[in-house]
Amino acid sequence: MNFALLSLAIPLFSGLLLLLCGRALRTRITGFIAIASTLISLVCAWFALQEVAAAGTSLLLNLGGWETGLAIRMRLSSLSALLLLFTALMHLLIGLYAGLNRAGINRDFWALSCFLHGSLAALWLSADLFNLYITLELLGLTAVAMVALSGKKAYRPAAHYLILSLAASLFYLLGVALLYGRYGELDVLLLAPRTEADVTTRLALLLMTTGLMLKSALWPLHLWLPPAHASAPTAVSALLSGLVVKGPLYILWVLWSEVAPPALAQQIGPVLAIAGMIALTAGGLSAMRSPSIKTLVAYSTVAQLGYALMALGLLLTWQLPQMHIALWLFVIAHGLAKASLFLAAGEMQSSLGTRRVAGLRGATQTVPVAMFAFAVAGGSLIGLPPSGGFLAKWVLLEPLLSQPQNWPWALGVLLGTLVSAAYIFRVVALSFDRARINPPDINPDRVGHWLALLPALMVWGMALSGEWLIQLLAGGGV
Amino acid sequence: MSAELLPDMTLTLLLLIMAWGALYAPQRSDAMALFIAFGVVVALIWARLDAPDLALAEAAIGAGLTGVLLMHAARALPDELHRSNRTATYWGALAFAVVASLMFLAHLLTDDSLLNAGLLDTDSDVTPSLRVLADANVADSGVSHPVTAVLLNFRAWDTLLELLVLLFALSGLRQLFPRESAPDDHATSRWPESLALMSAWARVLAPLLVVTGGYLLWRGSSAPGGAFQAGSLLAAAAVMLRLTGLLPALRWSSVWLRLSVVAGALFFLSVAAATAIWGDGWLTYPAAASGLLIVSIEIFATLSIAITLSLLVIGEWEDLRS
Amino acid sequence: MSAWIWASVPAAPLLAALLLFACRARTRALAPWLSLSLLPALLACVIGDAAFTPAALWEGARWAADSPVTRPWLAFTATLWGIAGYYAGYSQRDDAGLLRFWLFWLTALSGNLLLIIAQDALSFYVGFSMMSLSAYGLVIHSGKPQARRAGRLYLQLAVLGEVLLLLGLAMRVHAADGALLFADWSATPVTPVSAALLLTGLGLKAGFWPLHVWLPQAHPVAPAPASAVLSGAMLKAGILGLWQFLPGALPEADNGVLSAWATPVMAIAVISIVLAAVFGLTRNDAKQALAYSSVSQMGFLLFLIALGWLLPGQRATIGVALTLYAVHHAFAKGALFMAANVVKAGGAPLRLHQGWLVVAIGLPALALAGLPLSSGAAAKTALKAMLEDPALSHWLVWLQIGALGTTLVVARACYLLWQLWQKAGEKPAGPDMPLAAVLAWLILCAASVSLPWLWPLMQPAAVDSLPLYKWQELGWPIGVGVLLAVLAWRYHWQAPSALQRQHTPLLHLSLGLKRRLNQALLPSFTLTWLDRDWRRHERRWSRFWQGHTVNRSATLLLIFMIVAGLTIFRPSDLQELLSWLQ
Amino acid sequence: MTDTPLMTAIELYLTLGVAVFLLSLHGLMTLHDPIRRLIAVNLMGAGTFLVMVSLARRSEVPDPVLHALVVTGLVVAISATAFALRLIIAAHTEGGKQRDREDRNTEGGGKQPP
Amino acid sequence: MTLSWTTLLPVLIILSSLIPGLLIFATPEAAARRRITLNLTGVSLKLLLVGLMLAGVSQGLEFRFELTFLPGAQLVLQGDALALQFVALSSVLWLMTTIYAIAYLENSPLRSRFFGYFSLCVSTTVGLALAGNMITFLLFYELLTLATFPLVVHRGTPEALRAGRVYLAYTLGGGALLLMGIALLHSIAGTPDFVPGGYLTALADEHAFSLRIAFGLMILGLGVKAALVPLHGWLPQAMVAPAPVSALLHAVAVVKAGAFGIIRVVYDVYGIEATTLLSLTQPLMWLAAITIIFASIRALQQQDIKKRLAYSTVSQVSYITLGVSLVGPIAAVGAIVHLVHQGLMKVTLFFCAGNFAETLGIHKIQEMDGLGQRMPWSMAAFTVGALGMIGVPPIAGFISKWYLITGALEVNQQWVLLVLGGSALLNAAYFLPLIYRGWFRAPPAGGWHDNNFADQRLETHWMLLLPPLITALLSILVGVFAGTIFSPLGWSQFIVNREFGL
Repeated sequence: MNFALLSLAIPLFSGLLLLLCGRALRTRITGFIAIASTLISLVCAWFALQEVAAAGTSLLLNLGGWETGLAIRMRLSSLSALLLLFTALMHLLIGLYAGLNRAGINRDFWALSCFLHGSLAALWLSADLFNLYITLELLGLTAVAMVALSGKKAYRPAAHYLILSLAASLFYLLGVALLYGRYGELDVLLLAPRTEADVTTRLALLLMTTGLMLKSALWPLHLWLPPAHASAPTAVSALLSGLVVKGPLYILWVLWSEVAPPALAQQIGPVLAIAGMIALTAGGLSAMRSPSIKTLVAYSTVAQLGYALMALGLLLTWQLPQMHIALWLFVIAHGLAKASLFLAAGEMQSSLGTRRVAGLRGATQTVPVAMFAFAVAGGSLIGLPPSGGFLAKWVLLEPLLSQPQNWPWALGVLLGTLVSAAYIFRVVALSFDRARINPPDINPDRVGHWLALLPALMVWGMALSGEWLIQLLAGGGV
Repeated sequence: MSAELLPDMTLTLLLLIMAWGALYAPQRSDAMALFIAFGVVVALIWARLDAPDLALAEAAIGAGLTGVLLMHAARALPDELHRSNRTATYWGALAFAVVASLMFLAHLLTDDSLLNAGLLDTDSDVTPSLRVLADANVADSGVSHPVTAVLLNFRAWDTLLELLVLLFALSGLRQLFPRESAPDDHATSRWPESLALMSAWARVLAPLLVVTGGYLLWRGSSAPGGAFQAGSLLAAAAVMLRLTGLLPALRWSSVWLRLSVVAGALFFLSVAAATAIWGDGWLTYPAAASGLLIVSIEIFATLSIAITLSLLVIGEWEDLRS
Repeated sequence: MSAWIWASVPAAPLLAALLLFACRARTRALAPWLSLSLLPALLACVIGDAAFTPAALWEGARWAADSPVTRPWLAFTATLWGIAGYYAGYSQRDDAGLLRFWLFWLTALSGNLLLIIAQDALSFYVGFSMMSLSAYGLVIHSGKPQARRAGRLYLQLAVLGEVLLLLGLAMRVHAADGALLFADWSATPVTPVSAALLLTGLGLKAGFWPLHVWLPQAHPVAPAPASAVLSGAMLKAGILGLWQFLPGALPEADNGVLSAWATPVMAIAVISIVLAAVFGLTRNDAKQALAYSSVSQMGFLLFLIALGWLLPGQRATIGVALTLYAVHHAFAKGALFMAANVVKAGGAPLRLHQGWLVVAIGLPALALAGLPLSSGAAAKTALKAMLEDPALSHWLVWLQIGALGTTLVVARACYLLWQLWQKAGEKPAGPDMPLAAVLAWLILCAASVSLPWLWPLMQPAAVDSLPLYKWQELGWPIGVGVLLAVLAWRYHWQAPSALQRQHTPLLHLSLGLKRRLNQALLPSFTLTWLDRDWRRHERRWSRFWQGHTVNRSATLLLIFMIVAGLTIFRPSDLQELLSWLQ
Repeated sequence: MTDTPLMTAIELYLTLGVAVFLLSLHGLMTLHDPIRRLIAVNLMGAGTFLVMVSLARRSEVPDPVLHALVVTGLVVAISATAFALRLIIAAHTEGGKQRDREDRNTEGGGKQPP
Repeated sequence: MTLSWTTLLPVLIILSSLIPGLLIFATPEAAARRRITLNLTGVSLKLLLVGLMLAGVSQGLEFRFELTFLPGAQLVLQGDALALQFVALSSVLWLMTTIYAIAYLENSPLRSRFFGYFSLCVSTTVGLALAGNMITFLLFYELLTLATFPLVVHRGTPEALRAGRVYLAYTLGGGALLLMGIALLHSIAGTPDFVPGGYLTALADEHAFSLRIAFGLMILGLGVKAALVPLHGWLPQAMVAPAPVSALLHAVAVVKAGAFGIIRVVYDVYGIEATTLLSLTQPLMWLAAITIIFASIRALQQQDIKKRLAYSTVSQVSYITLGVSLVGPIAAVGAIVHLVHQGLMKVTLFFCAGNFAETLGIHKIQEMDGLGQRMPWSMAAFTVGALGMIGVPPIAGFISKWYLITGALEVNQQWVLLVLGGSALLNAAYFLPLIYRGWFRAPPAGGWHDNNFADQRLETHWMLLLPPLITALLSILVGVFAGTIFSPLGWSQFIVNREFGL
């Protein structure tokens, strides 16, 4: 448990430190400190994962040493350990990119990224509904602050994001209040056996669900996401799409798979799954028609979250443990792929001096590495073997196909695959256009391009560790 | 309906009218005013519901700081932003809202209603609840006021994160002044002259607020009050002084400012880490020193809250970037 | 060792072709020597004994000409090709596309030899295809419009014939449990479908009525030596195929298909004999008349084949008769076709006296008609020997009418040749023909009378034809024919002009087919719903979702809450609602 | 037990909280002015807190836990509001006096090529 | 897992083109010599390794490599006889195409990219051939799509891009369907290795419905690459690619991948018994028959040489499917041997078409007049290929056609004869005019569009001429020497004996 706490505290400390030091430190050193702390946090998360794997069950910590029921509890399950690791890894990859690419980044990015890391770590570890609310707020505020990093043009989307995020938090909070009013508990694990399918519980769950869905931009509550993610600085977009939207999703998962009575979960499941299916198609279609690169990538997030939502919905409907594995595999694979996609999109955008998809003509010649990263990461989103996306899709498909009455859901997966292929290859195909090449700036940033490729390669490598991941998620998932 | 409900009914009606007005008043300035009034009424309701801590906080925050914020906004934003919104969307939305309300009410009134489903049962049914445990453990918490005990001991982790919320909001705010060099059109006195009239009051009021804040902080461990309330009051004082030009611009370049902004969270986090490393666990105070620790945390937190809130409300380029 | 001689039979012409291609600059000089590539074939006729089994080709491949039918067949084919080739080496030397001509010539030759020595179905088919398709190059050689027209028709029907033959062969092989050897087939009854396929497929090559349509078009347009081999050797390939593939079944394996078909096929043969003669009379081109005569003669061969089905017991005898007839026709018709070129080349350069020329042409012409002492007499006698059975004797009349027709057609052809001679005299002298080439042709002409006495196989039949009553039988169609011919010449009888101009409608059909194939046979469809109307709707939809993020999100949030609320609060209500909607 | 006037008042406030929450939701659905939207969100928060405080008052001695939660919530609300307000102002002033229509284009994201 | 040479050989075979491919990507555009060296080294190495494996397999050795991948579905590479047939074909044709491409793309831009993807394409094809189970097959099947796409759009013109999009739309859609089918199959029976005779016989009764659906999905998925009507639309459009790519796409890599997959599914996954039991053969047979006829008719209407060839491919590849669906040993031989024969002949045709275009700028059929005089060698090779396609003996095409016909008779499907006969007629109808024009028409009076290589001794660049001549010769040789044990036919019989347990 201490490793997990360390993994949580180190980014927070270094964030505070960076804020404190301000301009006393040079930007390079700021970046170095942030990356170093992320690296340490990554190592700690790895040890935490080992610890929980060795224990074979999730570890609980009563904060303040108070008795169970009074104390806020932290929980280190193999899932949360994995997510800690994943968060640190993403921060490391994106931090490296932000630090090493030529354009550099606003120095405030480093403190905010540390804060974001800490907030997410706090979220994964928390097992208390109100504590989760605060982590949600932390996450939302940091995310908005990071969107605002890119300057004036981002203020308006950021403002919308913030307002909706606040409203969503309040929906969640009202639900928490109702649950507390009904059961007098805030602890997830204590609440879980006690919940009944009465009106208060239903209302509370409904409110929390809508709030969380709005926060993690699950269809149909995704409208804020594309402008916000598209207008953020490149590294931030990658963090937002890859990580931030997964936080509320985690809470949603905790809520329905643990807190809610199974009967209710079975009722809501199909709704979520259908929403997921529609998200896959609608988000994909929007991405396909999107004129600007980053908006395309952002809509792709909306679409890909549909997979997760579908997995969640079906997990609830059938109470199948494989779906749980599929859900988190999707989250991880999407995170890595999306990071690569955003970094590549950003790099191409800056190298080619255009934000429009149409400006990518000839990108395979002019910015080959970045374009390759885009395509490789896109391959994982489509679910081409042997990528992480394929792994997740495979795990999702297995239970869908085992019973003929479940086959319509598989149709959704099929549709999602096709639509993702459509929007990814729309870009890729265009990049082969040699007729009207868009010339790049004189000296494109090679380092940045290669760093954009890194997460994409990792997500394709993920397939090789598939067995390990699946066992991990299947073992001490809850 | 009993007469005892009369004040409650009045407050309810008042609140609803103000809420409606704050949303739909034709003039935005009216809407803002009504929103500030709404804060006052809410504070009254808190008092009515035996929540003095909240009433204090609401008074300081809702009415005071929010008022200044809105005034700032009123000046900064052109009026034409406000347009008539009686569109089809409006009516559609209204219809939806009505449907939702009706559904909600229907559930409220049916047998299986919210009110009958345990929400309003007495706590005797709800055992063993967090609340019971909290009440039982106040004695061990190092403070006697239960709210403070909850805030700074039982749920200290929440509070620590909450300090971070303030900090993060401030970090976000700093991003709105992106340029590293001073803006050309920077106006040192962007506040209207009329506020200068306040300066006389401010000279009197500000020390009073500071004293009250200190008192609240000190009182917090045993009675309603505490770091947040104190911090809000101090922030209000600072804002007032700043607006009347009595307080010089705070400068981000000053390490003291940065330190005081970070102090609360940093100290709290250090305590947490220290307890984890040398003590019994994350945020587990040693029994003997818990009172002392809580007070020191409160002091640091108050400082941070006061400075951060004032910066959030009136922070300008020179405060946040210079 | 001697088995390899069989391998060299088809290989030698191909090697010659390769050689020619390698030294293509000297095609003209090399051309007459290409006939040397027939030496292995001729040699094989003499010394070849053990069969060659090229297992590398496929299981059961077997090459040999060891039956009394195939060995003479190989011999006459090789001889005819050799002489025609030698002649063509001189007659065609100034043509354009000479290399192409010789390459096709040699390939066709190789194919023709291969199909004769093939003892298994696939080898036969290989040879047959090589021959058929390469012959196209000979037909179309001149490149004139008629040649192209005729070539098109030839090719279309040849390809069709090949496919039918392939299918028929496959069915036959399948029926014989995969056995490819003809020798194994006699125990396998023929199914009607495969019989029909084989009959049509090979018949298209053999060119009897009604499958003859390409023949009168193709033979006249080809160069004369090519016409000679087309008519003399290649047509026989079809007959040989029929003989090999459709043997009259052994009694124990007889399912009665072929014996039942024999009579209709004989009727077809007779129609072929008579009708072609009539058509031949209406032609104004010597080679065309000769081509019709070929159709008519093919009828005789078909008649023999069908007779074989009817009398399975006499297969050996009939085989001999068939061979005799084929050899006779090959040499005589070859000589006549080449005569057209000799005549066209004009007398003077030929260094040949007009009288000798008449004799040289007259011999094969009369032999065709069945002149006693000639090969024709021998062949016809052998044929008639089969019909001594009273049950079959009624066919005799038809055959004699056929002989009459042949006489008339041949006479007509000779008349036309004479006209050609007249015209050639007026024109400036053509290319100088070396004596050797003319001699080769003369040998061919002489074969019609020398063969019956030199060739042991034909001798018995020739001897058999010697009695006087047989002369009478053979003679009266000739006499009547000659008389009619003289009368016709005397009184300038002409076929009605409508008949003269009559072209086979198949040519139009062929052109029509070609044109049809170039048009769109299948409608092409486009997906009309993918037009820009769709884009307009899509744009409107996108525009609808632009802006007012917060308002729209809040609205959607409420809608979603209501929907999700319905499912978790009142799933039963929802179901009711759904059932009510349905 | 629910007959006591106090309980009735709590029910009243509870309903009031929900009503304010719904009213602000309606506001969020219809209002175009960003400041008012922010006000709506704040009202929504007030409604939530009202529910929480009413619930805290169910027993004779108010529930300190809920009060503590509301205090936390209030601080979160004020910090977020302050940030949001400044953000809105920045979006509308420093953004170069953009007009709403122009803004919509950048905000919608799904803009089609002409 | 012990690492021995039998384990590593399948991987090495893949790596022998993969590594050169990756190195080529990094090669500067100007370093042509280095690129060629890399290419040729890779090819020779691969041929060597394939030869080694061929020898091993005919000795009865087993080559198998496995790697953990998905739960219950490992990544397996194994060299069985069927795999080797395809591997050998790919390797030999890769050599030819590489030589051809070096000359074809001389002085054109982006050669490093081209040859890099080219090598990747071969690696994936070989991987696909060596795949030991459906998952591995799927993996390489999808990678093949990705590796070929850049080649299709290599020219970067709007037409190329359109074709590329169409190609992707079809192949990725097909890939998705295949994935569905494989996943469905996996949920029923797991994913064991390919077994002669299949592994589903025992389950055929219980899961009849699901197995039928899975079969349908997989055939649809594979049918896209195998260009079964109506999934063939991408193939004619993909003709905008450079000639070596068309040659490779149409002769080996892509269409064969689909056809090979169908062979695997029918023989080694479902097995003949289960396929017949589930009555899946008839629909497949009809589909193939319709494709054969339909595509031939379409081919007739094309005026562009490469398009006509493309439709011809659609038609010819379905012979394989037809042969497979007949589920008799003879027809199976026909199908498997056609895999090789069609590859040889079609690659010849495409090489020649490329030569015509490259040397004289000829793209349309009308422009072929008199071509035989100017380019006799290429035209001769073209003629061999075309006649082989029609089924004229003794060229390779005849052998496969013969086996298909007798195979159809063996299983009493006489109507197939009509299809094959009709197809032969149609083949003749669309190929003979080309040959006619080339050999018998007079050259155009005004000369040709371009007249490159006119001053050279050979009719065109020797590296352009050599590959088609070799493949044409090969297609005659494998036809003439079909009876030998090491001919494709002999090898196919070896495979089929194993499949049918003969």
